Amino acid sequence: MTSEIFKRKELVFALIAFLGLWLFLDYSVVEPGVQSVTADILKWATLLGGFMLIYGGLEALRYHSKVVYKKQRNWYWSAYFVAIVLVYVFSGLIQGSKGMIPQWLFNNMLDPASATMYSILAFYIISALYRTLRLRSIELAILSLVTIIVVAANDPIITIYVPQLTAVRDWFISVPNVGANRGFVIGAAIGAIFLGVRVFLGRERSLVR
Amino acid sequence: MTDVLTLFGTYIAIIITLAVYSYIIKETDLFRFAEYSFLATSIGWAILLGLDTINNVGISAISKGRYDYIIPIILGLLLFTRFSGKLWYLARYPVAFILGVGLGVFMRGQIHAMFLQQIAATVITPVTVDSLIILVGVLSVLVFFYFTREHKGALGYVSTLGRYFLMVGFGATFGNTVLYRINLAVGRIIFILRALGLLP
Amino acid sequence: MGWAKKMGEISSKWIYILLAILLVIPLLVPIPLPLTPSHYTMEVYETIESLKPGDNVLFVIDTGTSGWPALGPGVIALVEHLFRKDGVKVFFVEFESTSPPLVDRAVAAAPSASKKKYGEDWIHLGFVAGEETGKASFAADIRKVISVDYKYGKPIDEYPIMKNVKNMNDFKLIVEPTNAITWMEQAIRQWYTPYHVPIISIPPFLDVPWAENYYRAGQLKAYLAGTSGLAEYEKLLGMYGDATRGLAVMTTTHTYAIILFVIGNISYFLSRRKKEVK
Amino acid sequence: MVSFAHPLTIAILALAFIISYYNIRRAKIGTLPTLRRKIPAVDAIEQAVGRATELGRPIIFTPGLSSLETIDAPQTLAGLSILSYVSKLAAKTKTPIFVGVSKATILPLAQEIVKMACLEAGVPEAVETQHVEYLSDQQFAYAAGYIGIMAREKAASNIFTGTLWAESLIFAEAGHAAGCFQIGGTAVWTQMAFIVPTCDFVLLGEELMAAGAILSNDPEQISTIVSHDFLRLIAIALVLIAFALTLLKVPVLSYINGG
Repeated sequence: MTSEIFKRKELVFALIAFLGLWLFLDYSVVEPGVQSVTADILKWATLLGGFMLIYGGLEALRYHSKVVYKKQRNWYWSAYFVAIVLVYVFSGLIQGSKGMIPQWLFNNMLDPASATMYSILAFYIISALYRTLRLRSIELAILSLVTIIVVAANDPIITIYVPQLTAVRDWFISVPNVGANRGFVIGAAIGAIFLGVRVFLGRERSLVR
Repeated sequence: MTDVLTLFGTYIAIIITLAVYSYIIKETDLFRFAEYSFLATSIGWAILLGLDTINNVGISAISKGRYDYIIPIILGLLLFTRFSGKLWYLARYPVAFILGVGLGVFMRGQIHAMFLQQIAATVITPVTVDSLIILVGVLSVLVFFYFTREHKGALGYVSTLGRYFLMVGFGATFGNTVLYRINLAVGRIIFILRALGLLP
Repeated sequence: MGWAKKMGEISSKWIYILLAILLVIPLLVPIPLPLTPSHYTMEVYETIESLKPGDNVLFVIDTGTSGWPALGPGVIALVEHLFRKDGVKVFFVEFESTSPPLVDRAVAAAPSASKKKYGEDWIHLGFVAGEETGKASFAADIRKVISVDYKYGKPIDEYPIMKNVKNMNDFKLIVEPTNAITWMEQAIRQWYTPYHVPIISIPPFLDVPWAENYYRAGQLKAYLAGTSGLAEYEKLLGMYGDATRGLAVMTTTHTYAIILFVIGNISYFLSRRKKEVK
Repeated sequence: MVSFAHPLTIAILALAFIISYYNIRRAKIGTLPTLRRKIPAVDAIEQAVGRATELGRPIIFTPGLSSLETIDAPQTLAGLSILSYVSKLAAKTKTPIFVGVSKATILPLAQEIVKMACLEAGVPEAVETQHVEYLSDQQFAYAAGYIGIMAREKAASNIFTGTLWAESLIFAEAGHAAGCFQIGGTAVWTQMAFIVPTCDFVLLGEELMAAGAILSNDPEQISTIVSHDFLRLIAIALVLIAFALTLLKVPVLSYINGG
């Protein structure tokens, strides 16, 4: 019977609400007793963050192992994936996360792949700038012209001959942009506040599977 | 032995760098090699970090006599019930703990730093033309995202003004993204040229 | 009259090939460029310059390996400048998962690091999980989330530098280079707003418009902006780093972008006028 | 310097609870105001589906990179509400759809939504023409998979609404080059800069969540948008009050900075 109680989502939302409000109120109630309990709660959450990293990894391992087992599309790449993960984890367990093999994998596979991944966007953004920044409407004219002013101001050769350009760029970024960005940040904060409130009230059912 | 390994490693790094760039021409098996290497090593590294965290934060506390830290370890192990058919709902509790604490920390920060401080910062003295433009920008963007009333008449003008302010913000971001993406590419090309000995 | 339309539709292949060339040439044939430090760069420089012996600086590398190619030179310059200040103690810590190994990379590239003694002048505390919760937890009580240092795995209290350093109030300055504005916002929410410790940062250049907002609001004390910002800082320190080396590439690639923009719009207006005429 | 930071922070949270509860109750008894501000992209969805039907080519859709168990949940939820609406429209004319999903956790949800939408449209067999596929958790593998489908299936319309990060530039650029009728939507500021010039219609920031609420006409989601508007009015008032106080030389910022 007790398993029925633990199944109910209300208990889960009660735990979320209690912890959320405790952390929220701790922020303003400067009580040593409260502070040290909070420091422990925060530490437990950080510790669970470690479990979350492992769970995410195992979830990926399970998915790719299933792909290999069922010989689905690209199963050999999934086999390669599983092999590398296992080599990385077991060599890490034996030699420690800074051992020779884990360091080798980090420096020669993880670092080059992740460091290069975003740089391919340099090509996409140049062709997007060429193909799509057209003065088709007032809005696109504003967006395109501000973009080109920033690009020109970031171009050292142009700023030699037109030094005021950096001042024009800095004005656009520090005045109208700050106005727009601040309005957006305040709006986003409003969205975040009500997301938290709905979760605490147990209305955000989709957040807990 | 080790310098053969490091040499081999450098070549693998160059191959992966070029494999990622091959994505631009066409998505080939070369890119898949880089993609799956990236996916696998980032997962492997995350698992090791997770284990280190549990050891440094959890186990070390218990070894120092804090036996109450066995509770979060058990709570963490409950996460793996998601893999079991029967007890899957128990995994909700560690997720709830992280979510509850995360939301509490996130929301107090959002209200104080991102709501109150950003509002107060909109009107810093001395009041200049620029700070008035910022004020008009903030107000018009807030009105732009207002949904309960039809944007007609005066409200329509303010909302359109808000949209134009947003366009300036997007232009500033687009221009600076060109700078950032190109710099990321430069950093990788410097790596390749240096590995090939063409740069000091 | 089809050339107007064709001008606006050059195939991506040629655009990419020309871009690739313009990316590599200036690296092999360095073009010296004049640099005048902007006020953004000077504010970061003076903030570090004003540090006194005994001041503790928290250095949070949140660039990740994905941001390192662009932000790495700036991180190295800031580490070098901090190591030039006698008596200033530097504490490295990371909240982004791929960043821990970058500390050794930055310290190895900083010439003045040889003058500094690990465990007395600087220490590498390592990775803290939990992102924003980790940052709040670290600020409340360092020893709750860090028990051993990252470099040697020894308990942190064995290092003299850790004496009477308990929580965020013991830090004079936070330096947080990052490859996403979300990491900087977490630092503002969990460190600046509650503890009032000033933050200087190197934001990813695409988030400079965001950083400017927090800088104008006083939530961010100072930040380095763009390639020129990093190159200016290297010049202030008399270093010839990768930022200065890469500055020349900004000339070729950005001029190329402006030419493409002009061509694209000329083609658009000509073909649009042709449509009206028909 | 006394600080009103903490009492104000608690006051705003308490206010948010009251507003949220008030609007949820109004939603139950049906006295909730409707979201009358027009969102052009919402009306454009019908145009996007119509174009695909006319050309006899499929629609391609993605609810973004994120899942429902993160702070980005509202964007993913809005993306899935828009999927349900698009799926219903397409089912009526049996226009094929290809849905690309990045997180395995929302795959079953997306499949369920498509099935329900076809049933509600009264054309249950249309489910065969609507394919939901899990692409990859990794950002760029997901992008490669998505534009791969777009090219292979010669999509006529491309709708990508939800949490989007750097990969949105690849969607937008590929779709624009392929001549797709594009509707993009996200609340991630840096990506809005890319969808505005490359898409025919856009959902910017809060517009995405409002569109999700309108299309789902789920009173719960609409009450959320109405609650946001309450606090938005209060924010506007606070800005004006702060401005007035500053003119009277009151150091507003230091009161908020908490000493």
